[in-house]
Amino acid sequence: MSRWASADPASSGALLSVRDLKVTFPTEDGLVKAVDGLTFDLRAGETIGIVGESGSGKSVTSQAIMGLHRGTRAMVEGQIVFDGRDLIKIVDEDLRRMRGRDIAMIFQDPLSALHPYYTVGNQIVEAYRVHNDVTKAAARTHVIEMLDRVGIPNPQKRVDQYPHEFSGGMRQRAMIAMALVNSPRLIIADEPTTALDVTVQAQILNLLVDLQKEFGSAIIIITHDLGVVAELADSIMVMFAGKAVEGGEAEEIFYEAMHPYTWGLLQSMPRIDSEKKERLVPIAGNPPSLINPPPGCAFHPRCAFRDDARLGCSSVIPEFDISTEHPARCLIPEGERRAISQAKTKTRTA
Amino acid sequence: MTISRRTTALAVLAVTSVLSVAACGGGGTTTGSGNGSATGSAAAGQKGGTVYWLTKRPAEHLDPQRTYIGRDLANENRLFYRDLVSFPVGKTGEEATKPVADLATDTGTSSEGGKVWKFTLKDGVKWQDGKDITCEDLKYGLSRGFATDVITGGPNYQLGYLDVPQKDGLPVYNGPYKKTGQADFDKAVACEGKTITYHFNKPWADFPLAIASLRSFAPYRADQDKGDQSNYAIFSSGPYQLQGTWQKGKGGTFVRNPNYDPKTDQTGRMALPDKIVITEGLTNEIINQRLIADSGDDKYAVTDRKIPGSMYSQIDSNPTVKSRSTLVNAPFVDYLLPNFNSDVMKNPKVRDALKLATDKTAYITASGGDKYGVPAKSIVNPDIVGYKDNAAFTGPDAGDTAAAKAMLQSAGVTLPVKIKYTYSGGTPESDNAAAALKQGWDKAGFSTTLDPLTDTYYDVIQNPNTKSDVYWGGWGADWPSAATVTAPLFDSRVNGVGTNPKSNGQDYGNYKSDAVNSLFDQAAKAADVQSAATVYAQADDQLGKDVAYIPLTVEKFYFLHGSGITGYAQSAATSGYPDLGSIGVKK
Amino acid sequence: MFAYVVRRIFVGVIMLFVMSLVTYLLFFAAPSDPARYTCGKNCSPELIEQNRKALGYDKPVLVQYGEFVKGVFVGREFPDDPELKKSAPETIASCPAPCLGYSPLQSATVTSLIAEAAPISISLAFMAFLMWMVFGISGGIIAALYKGRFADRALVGSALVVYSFPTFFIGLSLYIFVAIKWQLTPIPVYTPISEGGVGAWLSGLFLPSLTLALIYIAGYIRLTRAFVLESMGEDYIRTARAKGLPQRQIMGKHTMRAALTPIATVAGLDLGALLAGAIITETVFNYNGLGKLAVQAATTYDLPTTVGIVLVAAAFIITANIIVDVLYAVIDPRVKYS
Amino acid sequence: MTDLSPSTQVPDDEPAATPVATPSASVTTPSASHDKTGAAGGKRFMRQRRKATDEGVALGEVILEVTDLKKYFPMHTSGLVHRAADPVRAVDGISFSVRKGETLGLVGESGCGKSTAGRTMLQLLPPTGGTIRYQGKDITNVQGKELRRLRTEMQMVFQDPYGSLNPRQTVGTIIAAPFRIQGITPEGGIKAEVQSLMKRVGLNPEHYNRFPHEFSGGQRQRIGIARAVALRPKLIVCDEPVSALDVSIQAQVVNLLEDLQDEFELTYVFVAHDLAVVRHISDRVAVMYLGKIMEMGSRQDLYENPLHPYTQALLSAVPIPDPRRENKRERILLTGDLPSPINPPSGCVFHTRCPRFREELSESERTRCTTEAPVIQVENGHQVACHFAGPPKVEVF
Repeated sequence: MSRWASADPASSGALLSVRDLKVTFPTEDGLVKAVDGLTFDLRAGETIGIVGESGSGKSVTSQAIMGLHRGTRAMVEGQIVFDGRDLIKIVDEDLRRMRGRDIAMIFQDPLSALHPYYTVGNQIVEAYRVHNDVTKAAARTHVIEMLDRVGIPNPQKRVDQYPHEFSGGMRQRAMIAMALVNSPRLIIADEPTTALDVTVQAQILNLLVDLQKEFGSAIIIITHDLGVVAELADSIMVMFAGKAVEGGEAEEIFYEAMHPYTWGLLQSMPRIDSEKKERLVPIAGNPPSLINPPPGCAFHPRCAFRDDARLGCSSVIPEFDISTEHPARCLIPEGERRAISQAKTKTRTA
Repeated sequence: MTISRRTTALAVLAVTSVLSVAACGGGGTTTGSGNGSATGSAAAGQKGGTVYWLTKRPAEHLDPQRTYIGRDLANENRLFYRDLVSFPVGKTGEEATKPVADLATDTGTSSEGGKVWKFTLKDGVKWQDGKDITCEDLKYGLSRGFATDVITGGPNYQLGYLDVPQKDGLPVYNGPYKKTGQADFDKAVACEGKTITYHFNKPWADFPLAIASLRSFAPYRADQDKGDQSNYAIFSSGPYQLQGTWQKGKGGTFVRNPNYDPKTDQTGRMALPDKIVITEGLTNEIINQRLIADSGDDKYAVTDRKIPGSMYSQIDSNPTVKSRSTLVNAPFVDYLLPNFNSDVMKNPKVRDALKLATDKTAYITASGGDKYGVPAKSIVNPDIVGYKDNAAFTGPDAGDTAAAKAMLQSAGVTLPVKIKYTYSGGTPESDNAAAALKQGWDKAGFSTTLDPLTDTYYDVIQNPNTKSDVYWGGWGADWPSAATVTAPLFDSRVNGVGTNPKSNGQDYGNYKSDAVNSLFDQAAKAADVQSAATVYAQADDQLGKDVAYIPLTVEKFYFLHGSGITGYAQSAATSGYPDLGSIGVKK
Repeated sequence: MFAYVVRRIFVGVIMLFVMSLVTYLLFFAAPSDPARYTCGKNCSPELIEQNRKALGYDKPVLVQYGEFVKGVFVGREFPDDPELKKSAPETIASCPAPCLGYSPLQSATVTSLIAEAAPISISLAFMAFLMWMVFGISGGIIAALYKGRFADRALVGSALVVYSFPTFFIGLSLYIFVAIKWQLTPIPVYTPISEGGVGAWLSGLFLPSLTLALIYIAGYIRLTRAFVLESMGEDYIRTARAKGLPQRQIMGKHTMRAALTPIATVAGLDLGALLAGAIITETVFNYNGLGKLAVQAATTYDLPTTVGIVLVAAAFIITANIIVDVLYAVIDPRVKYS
Repeated sequence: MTDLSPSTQVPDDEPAATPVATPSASVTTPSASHDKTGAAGGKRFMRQRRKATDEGVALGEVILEVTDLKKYFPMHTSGLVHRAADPVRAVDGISFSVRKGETLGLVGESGCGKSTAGRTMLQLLPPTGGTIRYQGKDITNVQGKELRRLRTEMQMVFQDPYGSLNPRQTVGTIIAAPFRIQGITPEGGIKAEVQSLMKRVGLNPEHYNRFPHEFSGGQRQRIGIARAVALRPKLIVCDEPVSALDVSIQAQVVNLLEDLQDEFELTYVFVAHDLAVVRHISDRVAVMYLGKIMEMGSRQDLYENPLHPYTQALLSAVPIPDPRRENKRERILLTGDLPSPINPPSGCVFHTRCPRFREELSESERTRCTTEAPVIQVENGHQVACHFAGPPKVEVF
């Protein structure tokens, strides 16, 4: 990868090219800019991790790609080019046909994401038959195979059970089976393991890695947990207040982070493999308002490295230069940041 | 508990002369008015058609010995329960409440100063199954009233008057079901062929009035009697009989009784419609809205429900509707009772001042105006035989504040005099009326506390220990004689004033006067109604002098009827309710 | 499930007996004297005592209650007077089991009174139920689908207006304007199917059930709208969209199933309560159903009838509860009874 | 609407499928290793604790001692008549002690009974069995006044900062509640005290009259903490205090808890599922599974030398934000679902999912696991309830 993304999606050669995506929700208090100018590419079979805290816009991004904001008051602008077609512009019916078939989604809480009144089999069969003209019996056979494939024991019996009869891990497996039933080219996994216990999370992440190899799908994994993306992602985009603040290959983000927010995230997280009992370094302050974001760099009120006098952090909006390989939205000269980053990385891995 | 239609069920019946119909000028459907013929258009009435009677309150009893509601007593007499004597159909004035022979050959003969009465049955009077009405049937009917544990709810004059020995407060005879003491009853009521003889333990001068007003003395067929289960079983002796069964809360339909022979009937029952449908359970609003609309079968409808005050304007603004409205005297009188157990009211001057300060006009206005009633000059209804204004109450209707104040000042009490007024309240009208009275009294130097009772009323004020100074009351006579007004209300011996610590009967003001009591005795011994009336008038004078009561108003009935009705009449003969004896429908 | 239902019924029956006992105790604890009420003018204490005997209120409360319970199982005779039965057997009313008592104020057994009144209330309740379910639910769905737009505002607004009027007012207005003034319908009179056929039955039921239904329609529009909107916001609806299901299928299968399930249970309970009579509507339209009978019994101190209606009403409500719970287990696979 | 739920009531965070153990598997704390001589008013635990090595935990006196604590939730049978049936064994015989000034971490996955244990030891739930001693005194079944007095010394911080705050009360009222309930008026009045508390936990004291919904998640948790420390308790049970918070905020709250511990000489029982946070904050850690303690030891012992296969699997499952390490790691994956806490497996409750049982043991050894409940093994204060305790085959990190 030489640059984060090309200016023209047509020439990117990517499966999915998102350009300057903006999602705005009108509310009584004003416009909420949930996603504000997002750009990234995803090649077939690769995995991108979108990392951020609550309100950073990561989940809204995933729903915008699926077109789930259609029919609501949300305003979606920019380009989402999938397989050469702009998903923002195509008609509802075309988008509907692509959903579930070309792009599938795995949600955070499998219990609420599955309909409580229908059997798991019913819901997966439905997902299969809506895109494939097959008999119910054939669909059912296929679904049982899928359930078996995602590691659900005794699938003949399980197919006729209701979601509440599944354990949390099994439900997420069923969700994955539902997402994969049409062998989609893109899977969007929105916090797929957040509601799960750590041992189950490990199982599910393993399963996703295996299945990606088998089905060759590209994956967008959305999470707040840097540990999860460390395991899965080829590239990572860090989001803050609706904007991408840093993007790059996974190792670059972890070992050569170039944005103060990314540093903050890495440092504020206690690590299981760190025996040192030193104080955590939190990011000061609270998440900014999305209606009236701070002027200049949205992160500057919380930034430990801001230098308003020299750099104008509170007035100049930093750029996210997509022409570079590892863009970071920060006004601090790159050289300075590189130096800070190396110092920090040293302390982390020491 | 029986006294007021406001709080309780058992109403009353009233009396006397005219009521006829109002009918204001104008409409072609006007029936007679004033003292003219109450049945003017009835003369032109034709046979046939169906009359609808719309009402709210369900009949509690249609058993002759148990009925005690004015409306039901009247309708029973006109339709299916003939009596020895009845009030005539189509008469006005005093004639309306002068009994005429019905099942009997004449209006009865009395002897032994009114203690023995004899009646003879006509030939050819029959039950609905064609069997003759016999003397035994008359006797059986009366005997049922003695079964006080089965035949409940009806008038019980027979228990006090018939010459049957008493034990523990009840006659030794306990009715035809258990027959204990039958021999005593047989002695008191004897049949000899078609002649029945009643023996009373005291004179009963107005006995025929009682027969004509109540149904206690109506005949009853023993083989039809199933006790309480016969409550709604109607076995007719009159021109109509029940079709199917009576459904309480819904009503019933009456059709012609083939075994009724009009030739035996000299009371004037016209029996015009082929069918009479009585519908119970409707609300006042619905009934009167239907009568205003006057469409379909409602053209042939009459009612016993007053027009609600909220609808007066609708009627006044529509002459055709107004021509179908009638305003006649109701049998009820509203009055006030000073409590003779209260310290202030023991003072005669305070009672006088209260009387002078009472503003009847304001009371009537607050209650609903001239459609509600007219100022009363006595507790006795003007329609009662021998009625006279009570001189004590002929002052200005609006009261005389100055005179009242002067009287109060001379009474030797500190002003303002604090009094409590207890009344049956809870409706806007009753509360407004009480406030109107309070205003008059307070101007004259009283300071009145209002005490509305919204739940039970008479049960409360019946307690002699109730601490209040003035009570509200309402009354209607059982038959058109003062014997059923002042005597039951003010005879301290009958009501147990001073002897019964728990109840003052109906003498709620705890009034006790030996002079008045002896006048009641004297009147009761009178051989005839007229001479009794004179003595009752003397008693009333004394009551007025003592201010035992203060009359407020004689109530009115303001009714509507359908445009297709002929022979519409309301008279004292039917307690002011529409008289089914003359009503018919236009073809 | 079977054991669950049996247990619920058993508990229900016990509840009925407790309720009847409470009714007895409350009745005799009230200050008013029913015997005084039935006694005519000029009533002496002796006569009141006779009336009390005629009413059957002369024995101790618990003895009376015991007789009542006995009557439910083996039947009774009224009045309970061996002497009278011997001398005048025709005056004795028999009340076969299950006997809920005899009302001397209505001169009929309570069972027969209820048997006459119940079909009226039940007809009314079912008719109203039909109307409010059809109009309330469709209105609610329309309002939800057009949330925030004119149709929604109009429906919810008018529902609110209707909701704020007392039933009495709505009933009287419908009666006076529709039936009396404009004469769009005949004067509503209840006609059993056996007497006037289905047509007369339906036309008699129209206005009163509409009155009753209007209040419920208003409530159900709001209820349905809320449930549909809630359901539309559920994660599983998002899943359904993400699967690529057509809108029709999302609404018809996924949204409605979830939204209508709670409505079914609320509706079941509402219907159960209504079967025992709609007092105001029955009074306004002069329908002699259980509601009107209840008012009449309560205002005339008619204990046997009051107890009978309390029991019938409670039985309807208890039954409705059981049915709704069972129904819930059928429509919601998450619910299991053991 | 009537009861939709089946007959048992279990706290929200404990799914109906919960924890447990076999009859005799009780973890006994060897009392010899503790200094129980300290009477009330004995030497305070040193402020320098933070600098002490992990072995230094023997310093404070025992403030809380839990012995064979059990909490069962009753169940009943189906059928015509309900009879008591096997209960849910949420906590099934756990023993441990907490020393003044230390932090004991209680970790495990959902349904292991850790939250129930936390609540039971504070008497928020009545225990089914066992004893709880606070400062040497048996408080297992205290009630009324005494319990109320005890509440001034033992407090709780909850997971859901929003759900545990009354939305209709101002923050000032919420934080002042303990004073009012206990009838205590601090010097300078309640309001001044509350505002100083607010300041101490990092809230603006001017926001005294605001309502909970006006605060962010992290601030709400600060409110909950202020309320908990208002009466200067000695012991606080923190039930997943940071799991609902974002990473950056989580660090703020963890730091706050640590600062308060030093300042007010607090003792914490820290209930959490996040092994990294527990490692960071705890002095000693107990790992629970199906209502029982599987392994307990100092932080260092437990994380660097886990001896129980369950602890090893748990640690191995936690992802590390370090791709190079992640790529080298080999995970110890558990199979199957958590067994029912109503009918826990016989013998060692973990044997149904134990990788060592499955892969390393002989048939006869397995029989031991399925029939015999493991007795706690102690080595230098490091306790393991496993017949075949030992280091893992692969590195857990």
